[in-house]
Amino acid sequence: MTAQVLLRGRELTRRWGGLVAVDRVSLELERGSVHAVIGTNGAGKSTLINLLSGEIAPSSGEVQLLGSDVTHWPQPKRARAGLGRSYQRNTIYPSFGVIENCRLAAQARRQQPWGWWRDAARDESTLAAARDAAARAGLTALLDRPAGLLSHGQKRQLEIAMCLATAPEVLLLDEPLAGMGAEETERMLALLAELKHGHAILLVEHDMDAVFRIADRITVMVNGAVIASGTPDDVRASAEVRTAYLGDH
Amino acid sequence: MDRSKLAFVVAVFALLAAWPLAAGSYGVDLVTKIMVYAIFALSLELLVGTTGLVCFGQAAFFGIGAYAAVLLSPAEGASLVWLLPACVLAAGVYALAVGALSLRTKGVYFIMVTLAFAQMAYYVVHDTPFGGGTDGIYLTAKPSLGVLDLDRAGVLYGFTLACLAGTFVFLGLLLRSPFGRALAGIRVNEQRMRATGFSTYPYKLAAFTLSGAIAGLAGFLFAVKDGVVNPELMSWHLSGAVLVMIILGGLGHLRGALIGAFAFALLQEFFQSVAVFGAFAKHWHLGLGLTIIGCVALLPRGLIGLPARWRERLGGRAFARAALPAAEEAAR
Amino acid sequence: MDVATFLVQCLNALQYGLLLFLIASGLTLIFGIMGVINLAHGSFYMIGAYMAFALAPLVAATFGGGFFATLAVGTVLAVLLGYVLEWAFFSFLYEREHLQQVLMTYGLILVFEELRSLVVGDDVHGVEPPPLLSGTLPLGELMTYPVYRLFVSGVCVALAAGMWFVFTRTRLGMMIRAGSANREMVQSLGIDIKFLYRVVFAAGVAIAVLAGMVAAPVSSVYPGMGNSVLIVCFVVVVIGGIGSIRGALLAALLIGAVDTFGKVLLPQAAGVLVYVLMALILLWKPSGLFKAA
Amino acid sequence: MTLHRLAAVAACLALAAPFASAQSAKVKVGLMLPNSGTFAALGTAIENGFRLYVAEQGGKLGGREIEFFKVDDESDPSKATDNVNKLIKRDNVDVLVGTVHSGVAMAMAKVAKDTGTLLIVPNAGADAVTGPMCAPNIFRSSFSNWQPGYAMGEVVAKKGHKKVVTITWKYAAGDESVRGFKEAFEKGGGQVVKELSLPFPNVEFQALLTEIAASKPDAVYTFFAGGGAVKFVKDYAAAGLKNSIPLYGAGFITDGTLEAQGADADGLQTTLHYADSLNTPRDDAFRLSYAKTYKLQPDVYAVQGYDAAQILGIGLAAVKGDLAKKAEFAAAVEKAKIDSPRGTFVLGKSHNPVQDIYLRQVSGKENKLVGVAAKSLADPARGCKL
Repeated sequence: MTAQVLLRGRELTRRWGGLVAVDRVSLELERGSVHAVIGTNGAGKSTLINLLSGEIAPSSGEVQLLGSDVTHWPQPKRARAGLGRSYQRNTIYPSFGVIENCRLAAQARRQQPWGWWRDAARDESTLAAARDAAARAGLTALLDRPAGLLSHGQKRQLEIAMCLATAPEVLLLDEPLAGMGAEETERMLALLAELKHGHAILLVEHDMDAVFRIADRITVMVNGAVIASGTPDDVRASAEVRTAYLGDH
Repeated sequence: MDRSKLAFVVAVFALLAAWPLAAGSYGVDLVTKIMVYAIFALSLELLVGTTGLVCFGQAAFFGIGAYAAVLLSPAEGASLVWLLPACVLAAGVYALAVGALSLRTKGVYFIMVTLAFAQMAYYVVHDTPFGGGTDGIYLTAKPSLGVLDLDRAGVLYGFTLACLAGTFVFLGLLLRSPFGRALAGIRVNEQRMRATGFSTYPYKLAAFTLSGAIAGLAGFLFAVKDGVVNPELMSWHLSGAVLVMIILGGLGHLRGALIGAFAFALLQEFFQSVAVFGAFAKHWHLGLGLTIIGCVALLPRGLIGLPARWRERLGGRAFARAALPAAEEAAR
Repeated sequence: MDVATFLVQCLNALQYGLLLFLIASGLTLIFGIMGVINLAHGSFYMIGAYMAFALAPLVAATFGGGFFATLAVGTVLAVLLGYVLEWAFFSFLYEREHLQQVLMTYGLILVFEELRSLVVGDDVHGVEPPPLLSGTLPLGELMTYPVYRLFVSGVCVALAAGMWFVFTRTRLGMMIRAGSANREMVQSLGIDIKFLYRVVFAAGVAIAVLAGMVAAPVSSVYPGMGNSVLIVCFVVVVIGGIGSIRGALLAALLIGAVDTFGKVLLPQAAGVLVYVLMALILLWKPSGLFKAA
Repeated sequence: MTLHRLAAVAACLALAAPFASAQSAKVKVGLMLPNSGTFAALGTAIENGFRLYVAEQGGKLGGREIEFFKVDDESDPSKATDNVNKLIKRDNVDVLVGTVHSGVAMAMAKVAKDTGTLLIVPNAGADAVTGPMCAPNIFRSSFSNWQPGYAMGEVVAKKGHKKVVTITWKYAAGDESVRGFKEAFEKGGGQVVKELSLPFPNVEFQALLTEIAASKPDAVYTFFAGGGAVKFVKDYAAAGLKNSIPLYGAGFITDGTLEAQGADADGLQTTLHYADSLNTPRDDAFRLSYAKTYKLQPDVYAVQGYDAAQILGIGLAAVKGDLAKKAEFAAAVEKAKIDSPRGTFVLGKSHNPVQDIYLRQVSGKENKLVGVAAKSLADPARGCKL
């Protein structure tokens, strides 16, 4: 069985004035695999995610989602087509409950702005998706807790759950492990491993141990450009990576 | 809405319904005015408190509703059936146009663009013969519908109360609907909403238009109540005053707009009262200003945060913890 | 309009624009760096004008007088006022929403206006320009141009140059620029941001008060004078780009021109032109002509 | 913040209280005048004038004591109806006196017409108040904007000026004043070559002064008041136009503003229904009395307030204190000669003063009398159906 490519970036470039933040990066995300992007601070990883998700427009290059050219689609349209992302900093809605955070995300797929008399909190179709997403992220016990009161790790889980609630095909995860303790990291890795089935995942992460444990493919970026890409073993073996990145210490 | 909030709202409306039985004609007049301002404040609350769009030109929609009521009325008086919708529509259409353009900007720039459009409307009625100039124009005959003759103070009071209740219930339902939840999400984090798949612009535009239309309703009632309109109805002073009302009452709650409108009007009455301040009453702005400053310093969440604050004082940490999300939100 | 008239109108536009800049620059400073929407800015202008009127006899009695002595005393008082106000009314507001600051400054407007009424009364007053500057220059066949107006423009230019110097050439300016760009970073560098804010606020107030004092002989002194300049100052700041000094300068000159020529060429629409200009510029450049300094 | 509760309770009490009290023997006079904002000083002068006359009559008019109720109208027309209602419905006043701002006065006239409450306008010159809005129960003790303008039009035409430029704020009072001027001036053979205006309350005159210089008229007619009047006169002089193009204006340009205008106003000729040096026994007595009571020199606003009280006094005396007899009240006032410090005047059919309009010239910070510009000038009261 050949793997199905869900998201493809081709020769993506983004310049800020004279500075090239992302330099002709191409990559493919396949269903059922985790593709990690690593690199030093300022290597252009977050910009890459922003280009793929449509938050910023590329200076040149092309993005394909599920076979269609989405380069000129605005972000919300890409999201509705099955592209989910999480943020490096928590972007949950702190005053809402966990379930409402997820429900609102689920609502994005079933927007019915005209039914102004209907109570959103009793809207079963979105609630079911929300409960399901929360359950998969391991938050079932905390459904009614205001998101602002969650622990840091739980907030990161909620980020993922909100992402899942939109029923995406592709997940772009920006440092989901940032700031987590060992135990929380383990839980998150288990979650990612489970999510791999049926989704294509792009993982930007600093925790090298985690990346090498879970990633199927790794792309290494330095100064906006890709210097190596391949299986974890390939990357580990790559001389360039060693000198440019891993070998630093 | 939990039970205590519901009880509060029901009590307020019951009191308002009973008020004409107790009050004289001035009292009825005063509360009619305050209720009109409350509807106006609710319209802005939908933008500022719910959607996070700070509009500094809300008076334009209010004024357009009022001017439409006067300009569209034939000399022998109009029927409510078409005049009221026409006024609301006029304000809504202007809001749609203003919103479509101004929502391209953000933050302080949005505040200023809405102000600019309001000033434009102000100068159109102020400087052109169309608007009757500085001294304004009179509404010769008030609209009616069968027994619903708005020329009678009692009827107008009842009608305004019904409009206020209708607006409140409508917004209450709207805010818990999927549309309202999306607006709330946009206020907290618009970027996240876009990443989730919401095209936020149409949502904001819809909220802006709706808000303008409701302000137009308030303006219509104001014109009918006073029987005269003038450009000051569109001045930035009024836009500022209504903003003060909702902040004073407490942002993020429909009840806050209600409380704020009453508090602001009653504070003015209080400081202007010769009975209390004697000759110093002519300097009533001083008292009002100091009270507003005091409220900012001591009541960051507005008057609506008052009970929670008392509970914190009395109950200590347990309540403080429950109040955390609100605080966190306030700090955003 | 013949060429001579046109040139005189250009001079009028320039002079009005510079005056607007003088008033608005303090606002853009406070606005851009501290993020405070200061509705009371017009009140500070009003306070300045009344200082020029009310302080003059006091200063004359204590220091032997003179317009410039009054300016100096007024500016010192203004710095103190700004410093105290920041400490008393704003220092605890930075953590809160911007709208709270709006409410606070709205309250201050009411208070200042009533205090003015209580202390100085409600009458209109004129302020004489200093004898040194009270002459006029001939302009065309009929008109003359008051030297004092040139002086006002001179003050504006000097202030603009001074602000440019402070911003780009001094350590304080560097800290201020950094502070407006990134609050946390500045704090992590060990700069006392609270003190910085206090200084900026005091400077903003002092500039507004100075503008009021300098403008008083031209504008005369009357109740409600602060409110009438407030909105147009906001327009200047927003068109120019919040926090940008050179943006404010350009915007002020632009508004001076639109207002001056609007009154002459399109009197029916003179009131609305400035706002049309602002709306157009913001629709073209949604964050003003220049990003912050 | 118990203060709020307190405020709310107090406000409620304040609302409820008046309804309890029965009709007292005193005549309740509601003063709706500006206490704050640009016109605050004018409001004070009017109130002083009014109270002075009442005090001179021993606190009684028509045999009844006078009780005052006050509301600050803020010169804000959008609050006008509410403020009038405060006096009419809360304080149950018998008579309304107010105000300075024309737009506010229009709203007051509307309420007075609807409710039948007696209204005496002590300043606002809006033509409509004694035009389309005229009513048996509405009186004016001051002037209509048309009057000083018309009188000045005759004066300027007689002086032989042919080409005149007018300049004013783009608002009702300015438009009406200029219209009056133009009517008389063009009747007298002159021509208004340019009508300049700027948005109210903009005070940046320089561009328009340049326009005036460029069109080189024989004279300039202007209508400004308050801070704008001060600035306009100073700017006009500073621009050097004072020496080359004579400036004429409706009297408000130099009333209550001379102190601030200083020497720049010297020689300025204006028309108004009052002047500083009438030197009649009536005026001297009034000025002395006013100066003694308030330690201030009276101005035209004080006279208007004073005469408003006179009108009320005449009417009350005629109906023997019974204000229900509205027709008799009006009839008596219409017949009466009002012995005003400005000179005797009567009220015309539309209840606007038929009065001499004086030509005055500024000299030594006073509006010195030059002569009578228009004898017994009556407002045309266009649109009045009385």
